This record gives sequence, structure tokens and C-alpha cells, in this order.
Amino acid sequence: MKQEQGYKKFGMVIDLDKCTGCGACMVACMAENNVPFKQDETDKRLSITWMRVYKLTNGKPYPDTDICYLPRPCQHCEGHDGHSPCVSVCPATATDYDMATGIVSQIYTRCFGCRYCMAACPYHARYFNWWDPVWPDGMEKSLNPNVSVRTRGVVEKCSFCYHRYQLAREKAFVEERRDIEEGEYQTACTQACPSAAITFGDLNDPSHAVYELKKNPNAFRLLERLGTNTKIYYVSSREWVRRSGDNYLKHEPTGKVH
Amino acid sequence: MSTDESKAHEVAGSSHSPESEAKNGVAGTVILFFILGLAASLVVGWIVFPKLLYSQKNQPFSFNHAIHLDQVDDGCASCHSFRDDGTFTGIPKLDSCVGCHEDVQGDTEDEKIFVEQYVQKQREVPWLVYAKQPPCVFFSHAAHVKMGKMDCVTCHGHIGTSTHSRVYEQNRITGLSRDIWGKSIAGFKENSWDRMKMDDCAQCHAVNQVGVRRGDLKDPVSSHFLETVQMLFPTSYNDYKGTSVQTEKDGCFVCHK
Amino acid sequence: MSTKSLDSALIPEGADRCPLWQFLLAIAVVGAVLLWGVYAMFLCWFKGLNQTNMNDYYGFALWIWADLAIIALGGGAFFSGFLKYLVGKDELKNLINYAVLIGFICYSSALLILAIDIGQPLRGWFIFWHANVHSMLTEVAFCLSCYFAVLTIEYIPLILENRQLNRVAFFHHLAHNMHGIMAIFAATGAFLSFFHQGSLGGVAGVLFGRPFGFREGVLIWPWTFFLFTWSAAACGPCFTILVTKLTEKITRKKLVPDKTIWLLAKISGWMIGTYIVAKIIDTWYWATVTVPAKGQTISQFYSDNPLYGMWILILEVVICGVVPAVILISKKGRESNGGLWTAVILACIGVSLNRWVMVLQVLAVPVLPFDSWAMYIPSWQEVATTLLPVCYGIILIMISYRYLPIFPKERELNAAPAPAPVTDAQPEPANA
Amino acid sequence: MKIDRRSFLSFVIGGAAGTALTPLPWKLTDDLSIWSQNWPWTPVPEGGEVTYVNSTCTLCPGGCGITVRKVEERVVKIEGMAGHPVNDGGICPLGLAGPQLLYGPYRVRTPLKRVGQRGQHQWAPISWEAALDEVTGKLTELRTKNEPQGLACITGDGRGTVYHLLARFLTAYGTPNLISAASAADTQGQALGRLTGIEGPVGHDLENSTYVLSFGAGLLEGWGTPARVFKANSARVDHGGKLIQVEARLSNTAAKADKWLPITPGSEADLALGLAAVIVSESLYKTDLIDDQNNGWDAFKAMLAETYNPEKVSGRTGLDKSIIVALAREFAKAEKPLAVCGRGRGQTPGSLAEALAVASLNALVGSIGRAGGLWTVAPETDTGWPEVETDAVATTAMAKGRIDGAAAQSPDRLHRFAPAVIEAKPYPLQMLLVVEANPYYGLADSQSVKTAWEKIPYIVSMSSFMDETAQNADLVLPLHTYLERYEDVAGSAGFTRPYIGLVRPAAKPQCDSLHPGDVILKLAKALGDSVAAAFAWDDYDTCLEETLGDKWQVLKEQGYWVDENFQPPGSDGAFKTASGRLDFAAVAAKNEPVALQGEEGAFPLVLIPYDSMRLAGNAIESPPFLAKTVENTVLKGHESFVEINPKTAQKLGVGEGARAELATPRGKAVVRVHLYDGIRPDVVAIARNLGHTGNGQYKFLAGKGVNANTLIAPVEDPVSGLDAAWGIRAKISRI
Repeated sequence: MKQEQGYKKFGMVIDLDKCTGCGACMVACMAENNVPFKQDETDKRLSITWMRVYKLTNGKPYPDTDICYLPRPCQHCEGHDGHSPCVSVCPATATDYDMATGIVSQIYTRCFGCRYCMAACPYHARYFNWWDPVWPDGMEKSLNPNVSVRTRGVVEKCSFCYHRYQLAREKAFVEERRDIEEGEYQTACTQACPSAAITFGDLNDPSHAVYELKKNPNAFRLLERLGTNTKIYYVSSREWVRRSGDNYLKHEPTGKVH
Repeated sequence: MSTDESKAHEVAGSSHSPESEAKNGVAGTVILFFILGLAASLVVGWIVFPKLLYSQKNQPFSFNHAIHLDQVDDGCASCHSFRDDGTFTGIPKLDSCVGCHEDVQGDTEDEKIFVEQYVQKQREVPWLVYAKQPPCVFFSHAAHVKMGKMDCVTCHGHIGTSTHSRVYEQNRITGLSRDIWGKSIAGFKENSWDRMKMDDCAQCHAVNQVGVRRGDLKDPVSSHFLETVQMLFPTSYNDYKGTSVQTEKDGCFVCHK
Repeated sequence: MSTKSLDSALIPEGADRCPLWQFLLAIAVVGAVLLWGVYAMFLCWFKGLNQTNMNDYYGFALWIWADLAIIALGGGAFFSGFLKYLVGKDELKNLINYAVLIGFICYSSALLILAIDIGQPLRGWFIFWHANVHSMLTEVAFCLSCYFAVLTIEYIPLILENRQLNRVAFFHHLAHNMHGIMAIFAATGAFLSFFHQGSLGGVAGVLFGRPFGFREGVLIWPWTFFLFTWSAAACGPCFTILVTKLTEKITRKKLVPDKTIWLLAKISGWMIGTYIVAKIIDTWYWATVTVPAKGQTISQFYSDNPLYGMWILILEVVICGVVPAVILISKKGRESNGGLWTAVILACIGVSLNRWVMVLQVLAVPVLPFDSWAMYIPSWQEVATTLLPVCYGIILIMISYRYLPIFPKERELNAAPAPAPVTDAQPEPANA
Repeated sequence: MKIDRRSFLSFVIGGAAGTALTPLPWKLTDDLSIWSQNWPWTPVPEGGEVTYVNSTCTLCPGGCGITVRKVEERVVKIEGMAGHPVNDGGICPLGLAGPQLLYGPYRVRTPLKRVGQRGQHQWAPISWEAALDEVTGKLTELRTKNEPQGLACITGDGRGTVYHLLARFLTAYGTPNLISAASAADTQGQALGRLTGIEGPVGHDLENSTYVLSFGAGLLEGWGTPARVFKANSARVDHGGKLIQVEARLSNTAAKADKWLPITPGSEADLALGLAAVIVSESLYKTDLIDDQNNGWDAFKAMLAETYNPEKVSGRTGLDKSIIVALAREFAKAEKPLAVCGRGRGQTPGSLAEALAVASLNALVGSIGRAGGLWTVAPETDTGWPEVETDAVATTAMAKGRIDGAAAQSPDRLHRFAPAVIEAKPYPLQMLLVVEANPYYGLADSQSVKTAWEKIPYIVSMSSFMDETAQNADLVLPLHTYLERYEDVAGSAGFTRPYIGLVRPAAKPQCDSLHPGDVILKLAKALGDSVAAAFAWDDYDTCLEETLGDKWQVLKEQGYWVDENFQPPGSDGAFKTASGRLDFAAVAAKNEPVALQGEEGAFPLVLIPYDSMRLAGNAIESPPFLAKTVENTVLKGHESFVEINPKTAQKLGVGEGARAELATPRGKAVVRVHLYDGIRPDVVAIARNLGHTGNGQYKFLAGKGVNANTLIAPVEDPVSGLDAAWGIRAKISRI
């Protein structure tokens, strides 16, 4: 769709050649966003991690084996005209697509836990609070007041650390500025990544790093063919990795399919 | 789904006669009791219920805004200020009071409590915040005061001129301050500060067209559609459209965290 | 008056019913299972959905399937109503009461299950108050509850026709007048059903992130929208027939004239037939156009996993689709006892299976190339809560059958000399 | 008028109708939903003023700069310190999870005295006074018996003021037995020292290297200082530098490398020298640093030609001859080549032969003391404290030698601790003091550690957490965590310049704990006489400030100190050798590669414990957030997985997820199998740092998985005298 003037469109470019799968982004996200934890988190289908690092393998036998890590935050799909897969199905408008930022919100207090959005999301970026969150005595002290704590029975997901955007704007406002600098709003995972594999910014703004980075010939997005129109671009120099980003019929070449 | 008509009539007939005598009397009592029930429930719902719903709490001691407002030169901002990072301090900490209140000023009981119980013991005053929003709400004073150039009164009313702290009413179910729902149990409001529910924020945002217009956003089809709607029902459609694709108001994250 | 005499006083005039103790015993047995379900229901409400085996890959599971299935099976109510009042198949008046009762049970159960299925039941009403018009689920919620209201209205006159209640003039006339305007409700019901049956189909059909469920369509409605309505109209009546047949078996009575059954069966047969043709076209188009466009092949959806194979497609479309259609369409088929039984059972399995596939397999199929199949087995709490409405249904049928004139032709069909088996209802005096 | 059913009914109906006309039902419905939006039992974090504290992380030897975010008094987040010389804003997952260590339920809240059996977790909380009295009593008893050497002390960090205080205390007290764990860095230091004649910690200039040849170094699994190495690796990707990983398993490092060479495990030294052989024979080496005049060089050349020609090396490593030659040329011709070693995180010292071989490879290509190479970083400067005056008791005891047999200057030999205690040689151990270390979990060959433990009459653990060692102690003294105290971190592992990081309190002490330094000072005071006399300071903080002297101001201001104008020793070509050039004599000398334990017949496979960034090292139990990131192919429920090649699995008849018994000469464990193509068919790998046995009601990683140390055992390097074990022979059988 056409690029609207004056609208931001926050997104990421993640360099898979740099990502080492260390998991810092996951932990940074959990710490920043008050993600709950249980005593057993080894069942990954019951484990809330807004940012999840997938381990991809080329499936070749020893010694031609190769692996690659792929960090997966919410892809903040724009779909067509902001009708992302999850947003349009929510019966109670607990999640919306904001044209001003391109961020898919999730309002935990509006959500009543029907989980239709989870069924709609092919990236499994949405997580349900099957349990009451429990912080062992004293551990609740490390909770971040800028992100509300979720109760049992609601869906949660990555928000691109929207609260950091809010705080950056507040600072700008008291300094009589309407707008914020690229560096003033960065997500927790971006900030934490020791390999600087994640770049975050406004995909519409030529002065932001992501604007050029996303044009890399080795850049791809997950499941582009579904028309989800995501805002997370991945870069990999390895063909098999790029091919793992979408479904292809045998004869089809990796990359854009017309 | 009628069964056998004739049978139905005969049944009705047989059941008809014996009861007809008592009928009028019965009808009377029936109506009387109906009215009784009606009246009782109205009393309960409108008078008893609100009393039960809210618990009354007193502030640690009464605070006189009026006096302070006279002393300071920068109005509310003198005490309720912004931090450098843009966040709002809300109710000032003790150390901004001790300047004047190191020892008892005047002879009010409240002053005595303040100095002896808090200043001298260096305990922060556990104020009950009338305007405290639920934890899911993100409210930026910077956005409203600095950017929106809004007046404190718009949301907080004339608290600046208050000479004492009123009773704090807490909803027993939600634990929230009554000011959020508003004094009127029916939810009516006269002044902008009478109520602080989501709809009030949304309405103000819509009226002042806070968000970015997205008229230009629409793909041709729907914009034609909207034009038609506007033509047919001029009142129904205000040309302001928030940036949220789903609500056509501002994005939910503007006020929620 | 004693329980016994009260009981017999409530039983429709001239109708034979089993002795009270038998009746109560049966209620107790079913009630036990029901209580188990109730227990599980409260576990889910108070401890949360961690009581289930659902997970972040399987956000929808047994419950949603049960919902879709019983609503499809309950479709008999709206469709036979539609046939009787709008199309004017008056013959169906002998079955319509029962159809309504079954529909009522199915829809009330569906609503109950939804109330357990959501993570925050206390906020369930948000779906109406903060409705998102883009969501199929919103459409479902609205039409579902409206139609449930309609069914209730259709069910009320039946209750009022109870021997005792009917003595009250007011109730008697109320029931009588309600009968009069029933056509309007039937019409409303048919209209509402068309939408919610459809939007249930839309639930999976609109998921463009899930190629297995996604279907193209017209305007906002994917093809599954129409297929679901169609299949419900086709197979719902089969369920009504099946339950009627079962009731006749259990009560050892003839309750509905064969003519009525055969008529409904015939219509149902044609409906299934046409539906299955549409379904085959849809599947073919989906497999050859929709799916490849997303870079996948239909074989991927039926391989590399322990459960879902091509067999499921064949079972649904051929064995439980084509076969019952053929049987019911052929006069010999539907009028032969065995034929009818086979057909209606297959049809019911078919539509339920379709709902399973359109909900659970959609979630099981991996979409990300580096993702894997998600398998799921319900927990006992899920099973119990799913059995709950079944038991509740049985009990409601038992009570309604015993005390309400559900089957207008019952007396006539079981006229005096009918040699009732010994175990069947004792003659009145024995009761007094 | 009688009230019958009907009147009642109509009353109810009227009531219902009326209620519907009041706010009651609607307000209740709304309020109930609001109640459900934040249940009273769900915590709501209080907002407030946000402040930041710049400090230093001590969770690994890296010493990264951290910025602690606080809301009022609460620590809510730890982030990497932007602009910090070591990690410049980067941070590892463990560092990020720091607040969970501060507030976690596994903290020791007050001094604890054992009441039940050892290890039974039955404690009596006691006052600090009582606790210190008890320790003082035991210590005095030893001294009065003239056996102060009967006391040994194991400590985690071998650097910094706290360590020096401890050393001073023990010297004054009269025991030589202060033991800290040696690491690969020590071995590399020794190796480099033998070439250059300069002693001290090694620095790797990864940032400037254009070609990194890694002999099993887990550069991306936590080697050196993760945040720094990761950054360097990304820079390499940007600049098109090369990384070659020599390793038996496709680790994350290998996966990110340009080339992965899965050679026969244990033949790393052979490959290094094999490459050297090619470089020498094709005279691709840089002569300027090398002393090619003395006989050491000739011997070296001769050795290469004879034992390490490509054919032979190809045989031992399993690499094709052509690959070896090509690799050697590529390496030698690279602009700034650098060869590194130290398996995994480099927590175990490893074989000196291997370190020497790798060092000599760097020497040949002129990468010693040069940009992009490796060099010795000046050891941390002397404390400037006056010499300790020991009394007679202490002096005589000090002369009795250490139980780990380590000489004065050589690194400690913690691996000898258990055997020495068991054999009671050279003398029986009567008391053990553990300071911020977890040897009970972290030492290889857990079984003998357990036996040794039973032989020690009295054990005190000074620790912030209820770790395995604390659980098996007689007395536990709770310490401030790094987020509650001041301290200096002397040096950052593998960093190329002298560095000091300042640890600063970000939160008030959460428990009734003390600073380790203060505990030492209190004990010294309590012991009196010469011991007390050795300590002039009233508390640790003053001691720290005095000791750091002029650096203190800088540290206070920016949180760290770096020697900006540090020049790598020998960068001018002047090494501390006879000729001032690199001396190969040491490399030429016979350096036996260390053999694996267990013979091939009974144990056909080789077990390699591997490190992961997602599991805390240094015997720390991973906090919940870190535990959350552990993949379900490493740990599922309570079971560890071992990685084996599908071919091997097929031979053994085990499939993905199958349970099997993993046996080594030192122990057995039931594990589950994870089929992994990225591993040699003759190797099986298991994750380190699992199988903790924490107690308490919350078990995040506690009691889950297998502790690799129960399966492996130390093998002493004949030359360095350090533990050179990197794996052990093993067998997998289906059950």
C-alpha cells in the first residue's frame, strides 16, 4: 500500500549473520516487560517469551550440517491496510493496528482470553497466560512500572517496547520538542544484543538506519507469501536460511515469487 | 406448533370457571405486590447500593491547597512538577515540604500530625490519590500540560482552592477511587472533571482531534463510502479519524500500557 | 400430594410413561456424569485454563470443536422450522417440537461451553459491548445469542402445554397465541442461523495466516461461510432424525410417523448431496490454487504427523458425505430402516469431523517452514466439561418427553391395543 | 388479603423490573470486570523517580560495565554500560538477569548454623556475633594447636582487593592454603610466558584481528568476556574478517565461523604444529620476532619436520592433507592472523602442549605483541600494603607447604584439593573456608569431592546464595551481592589493556548480610595479636579507597579505569628472553598431549561437556529468566539431553528423546538422547551447568538435569601441573 506522509512505521532489521543465539534479547525482553516465569519452562508451548530465538538447521548430515538462529519478536504485521491476521479477528478490539506507529497493540485488560488471535498468528508470537503469574517473595521488586503486569487468562505479546516510545516522547515534550530522535526510542532487545544484530527504527524515515538496511538483497521477511506484510526484516548471506523464511514449491526459486 | 385445538379449548374451559370469583381480589394483590417489589428494588438500587459499594477513607491529615497556592508563585507547578526525563512527580515528596515545615507552623491539628508523624520521623505521607488511574493506564502529564497546553482544572477540578482534604471513597470491588467513575452513580457528568473513565479521554481526544487524521489513509473504495455516508447523514460522521485501523480513534497504546 | 401422584398428574393425558423409579434412576445415572462435568467446569473457572491440555500452539481445541459440532447438529431446528413455516412442509409439524427442543439443547450447551472456554469469563460481555465488527467471532456471538433467545421463545409454548400449566387460562392462551406467530420466529431463526452457522465457517476461513483453513470468498465471507451453513442445514436434520429414532428405540414407541421422517430424510439427502458437490469443488480449488499460491502443497497437510492423513479427507467427504447423500436420496435407501440409520449416523459423523478438521487440524499444521506439527490430547477436565452438556441434554429430553406433549402423534400412533412390552410404563392405577 | 404464591411471584417480578431500572446490575457487571482486570493477588509495581547506577558485573571474569536502572529504591533492570571500554553497551543474558539474583528466593537471608546432618538443609538462624564467635573459636583452636595450616580457603575470584585481604588474612593467620580455580587463561599465560619470558594474564586483540583461527575456543559460548568477544565477532562480519573453528561439535561458534573443521578431538595441538610445520617449511613465517639463531629454533624446526609433517598430522587429525596446507598458507598470509585456544568458556586450564602449540603458531606469523594478536597484559599492580608480620606459629606453618602442592609462583591446583584431603597428605585438613565459590558443585569428579567433604571436620561457606557448597557447610555467612556492595574488579578476561572496574551498591542490602571484606576484617580483629595487627582499616570501603589511591577518583566518576597508554610488552621486539626475541626452546621440548581417561574398548565414545550462553557458568545456578531460554533439546522437565550423531544413535538403537544410560569411568547418569547432525559420530556432548541441587520451595533449574562434573574427572598436565582434562571416554546404552 502507499506510504502515508507523516506516519511512522517502526520495524527491525535483524542480521542473522551476526546473531549468535545467546538469548540476551529474550532475557532483556522478559526483564523489561515483566514477563512471568514458572518453575518448569521446558515445555516451550507453555512458555511465554515475547522474543523467541528459533534454531534453524539446513537438515544436512554431518559434516555438512549448518545451523542458524532466528530471533522472532511479534512481526507487527500490517497485512493489507492495517488488517493484520490477529487484529482483525479479535472480537473485543483488544488489539489494534496503529497507523501512526505501525505497531500492533495488545490491551491485556480488554482481552477476555478467547485466543482467536493466537489461532490467527502463523508466527506463534502471541502467548496466553494459562497460569496466574507468581513472583517469589521479594522478586516482584524488580517489576517495571512502565509495563502493566498481566493476569491469568489473557493473551500477551511483544509491543516493540511501546512504553519506551511513550517515555521518549514525554522527554521530548518537556523539552518542547514534538518529535524524537532515532536513538531515543530503541527496544530492550535491540539495546541488549551484544552482537548488535538487531537494528530498530522507523522504516519510513530515510534518516533511520533500518531504511537502507531493509533494502539489502539478502533481506527477507517471514511468510511474505501469506500477505502478512510484516515489519521484521531478516538478513542472511546463507541461501538455505533465506529459503527457510517462507514456503516454496520445489521448483520455485528463493526470494520474491511472482 | 399447535397440537390439538379442540383439546386445548376444553382444557381451558374446565380450568376457567372455578377461579373467576377470586379473580378481582387476586388481581389487586398481584398489582400491589408488583408495585411493592418495584419500589423496594428502586430504593435498594439507587440509595442503598452506592452506600455499600464505596468505603470511606480519610487522608492521613487534611491538606489546605488554598493556603499553599497563595504562598507559591508558580501555581500548581510549584509543587507538582516535571522531572528532567519528562515524567511527572505527582504528589511532592517530603523533602520538598521540610523547607517550611521543619517545625510546626500555626496551630492546626493537621499541621501537628504532619510535622510530628511524618516530617520528624522522615516518613513519606501515604496520601490517598483521588485521581489515581488503574494500573493498565498510561497517562502523560507532559503530553497534556506541555504539548496540549491543558489546564489542571480540566481534569482535576478546582482542587487548588480547596481548604481541606475531602473523604476518599474507594470502590470495594475494584479498589479504585470513586473519582474515576464519578460521584454520580448513574455516571452522569456536568463538568469535564466529574468523571475520568476511558470514554471521557476518548471523547476529548476525538473532539480535539489529537491523533493524526487518516482521511488520506483510506483506500479509494472506503473513502467513497465514507463520503456517501457523510452526504446522507451529515451529523453521523465526523471527518476526524484516529489512526487506529480498528477503532478509528487513537491507537489503544496511546493510553494503555 | 405425593411425589408419585404429582408425577402422574404432570404426565400428558393418555401418554404411557415408565414408572417414576425407573425415570429417577436414569436421571441419577446421567446426573452423576453431569456432576462430574460441573466439577471440572468449576475447576476451569477457579484454577484457570491450565486445567486443560491446550497450549500456545493449540489455543482452540476440544471445546471449540464441540461448539461448532453441536451447533451444526442443532441446525435441524432452524432448517426444519424453515421448511415448515416458510416452505410450508406442514408434514413436519409432527417433528418440529422435538427439533426445537434439540436445537434449544445444542445452543444452550454451545453458550455454556464458550463461557468455560474463555480465559476471563467475567469479561465475556466485552464481546458485545466492545464488539469488533471485523471479527467472525463477534458475528457468531451476536447471532448465536439472538438465535438462542428465539429457540427459547419457540420452546416456551411447549412447556406451557404441560397438562397442569395449561390449566391456567393465561398460560393456555399465551401458548396458543405464541403458536400463532411462530412463523415469524421461525423466519427470524432461519435468518440468524444462516449468519452464525456461516460465520462459524468464517472463523477458520478468514485466517489468511493459516493456509490450511484459509479460503477465498465473496465480500467479507470466505467460501467456508456458505459451506458451514449448507452443511448444518444438510446434516442438522439427520441429527434430529437420529435422536428421534434413538428416543423411539429407548421408549419402545412409535413417536413420529415414518412419512414425516422420510420427508425430512429426503430433503436432507438432497442437501447433503449438493453440499458435498460444493465441498469437493471447494477442496479442489483450495488444493490446486489457494495452497500452492502460498508455497505449500496439500500433501504437506496430510503427512509427517501421527494422526492427520489423507484418510481424514476421504472419511469426511466420501464415506460421511457422498454415501449418506446417496442413501437418503434413493427412496429405497431412506425407507429401509438400516439405510436410514446408517445414513444419518454417517452424516452426523461427517459434519462433526468437518468441524474438527476446520478447527483442530488448522492449528496442528505447521506454517513456518522450521516449525513442527502440534499434536494435542484433551485433559480429563476438557472431556468432562464436554460431556456435561450432553448429559444435560439427555436429562432435558427425558423430562420434556415425560411431561410435555412433544410428539403430537404419540397417542394416535400408540393407540390402546398396542401391545406394549411388560417393561414399558405400567397402567395408571398401579401408580395411584 | 393472603400472600400466596402469586403475590410473591409478582413481588419478585416487580423487584426484577425495578432492579433493571437501577445502576445496580450494570455497575456491578462493570466493576466485576474491572476487578478481574487486576486481581488483588497480581502485583502492581509502584512508579516513581528513575535513577541509574553505573557499576561492574562480577558474575563472570569479564567485568563488564553495567548500568542499573532503579525506580525509587527498587532495582528493575540491568543494562550494558554504553561507552564502556570492555563491553560498550553490550551485555550477556546472565548479566541481564542480575536483579533476579538480588531478589531471588535462593539468597541466604541471615547467618545459618547447621542443626541436622550435613546437606540435610536443617538450619538455625543465628546472629552475626554468634556466627563470627564460632568461626573465631575454631580458628583460634587451630592456632593454639600450632596447626593453622589445617585451614584451607577456596575462593572464586583470584584478583582484587577482597582476594588480597583474604590472602593477607591467611598469611597472618598462618596457612598457605588459599586456593582459587585455575582457568585456560593461566595455561595460555604460562605458554606465552615460555616464549616471551613475560608472566601475566593474556590479552587477545580480537577487535583488530582479520583472521581468527580458533582451536575449540567457544568464542560465542562465553569464552573470555562474552559481551566484548561478541562485539568483536560482529565487527569481523562487517569487515569481512575470517573465523575458522576447529571443534568436534558444531557449536554456535562453529556455526558462525566461515569454516568448521571437526577434527579428531584431542588432536588440536597436532593440527597447530602441523600448520606451523607447513608455515616453516614454506618459510611463510615472519622472522622479525623470532630468535632463529639459538638451538631452540633448530630443535623446533626438526620436531615439526619429523613429527608434524602434513601426512602425519592428517593421520592424527583426520583432516585431508590439502586442507591443512591450504589453511596454513591462508593463516600465514592473512593481514592480522590470530590463533586462540581454551575449550568452551575456557573454565578448565587445558593442556599446556596445546597452548604452547597455538602460541608458537601466533609467534610464527608475528602476532605476538602486535595489533590483532595476543600479548601479556601487565599483571594487576601491587596493593602497596606493608609486608605482613607473621608470628612464630604462622611462620612455621607457612613453611609446611600447600595441600594442593602448588609452588609459590605457579597457579593454584584446585583439582588436587579432593585427593589431598582424602589422603590427608601432606597433612590432614581440619577446616575449610569457602569464599564466594561453589566447589562442591563446580569441581570435576563430584564423587571424590563428596568423599573429601566427609573428611573435613568443619566447613564455613561465605556466600550470597544457598548454593551446593553452602548447603553442605556447617556454617553459612551471607554476603552482599555485587549489587549491594563496593568492590574492585581487577582486569577483564582476555582484555588487551590493564583495567579496573568499580562495583557499586545499587540497592540496600536485602538480607542480614555483610561485605566479604568486612567479614575478613572482623575475623582478624577477633583473632587479635599479629593477625589483627596486619589490618589497619576499620572497614572494607576505606581499605578499598586507600588501596586504589589515585585511581579512586576516576573510578568514582566513570566507574572504570583503563591504562590508556599501555603498550603490549615486546611490541618493540624486546621480549624478556636471552635474545630479546621469541624463544622456541619450550615448544621444542617434549610436550606430551594429555590422554583421555578410560580405555576405548569399554568406552567407545568421547564425552565432551559443552558450554552455553543460556546457562550460567562459574557454578552459579541460572536465574529464572536464563532458565527460560534453555532449549527443550538441552533440558526437558527434569532430564538432561546428550547430543549424539544420528548414525551413532542408529547403531545404539536409540531415537530422538529416548532415555539412555551415559556411563564414564567416573560415573553414570540417565539422560535423554537428542539427535544432532552437527557432531562427530565418535563424540557425545552434554551441557555444563545443569544438575544443581538447590533446595527451597522454588525450583527453577534446581534438581534438573545432570551435573557434568559427576561424569568427568581431572587429568593433571605433567608440565603445567594443572587440570588438562577436556572430556572423558564414555559409553551410551539404551534402557
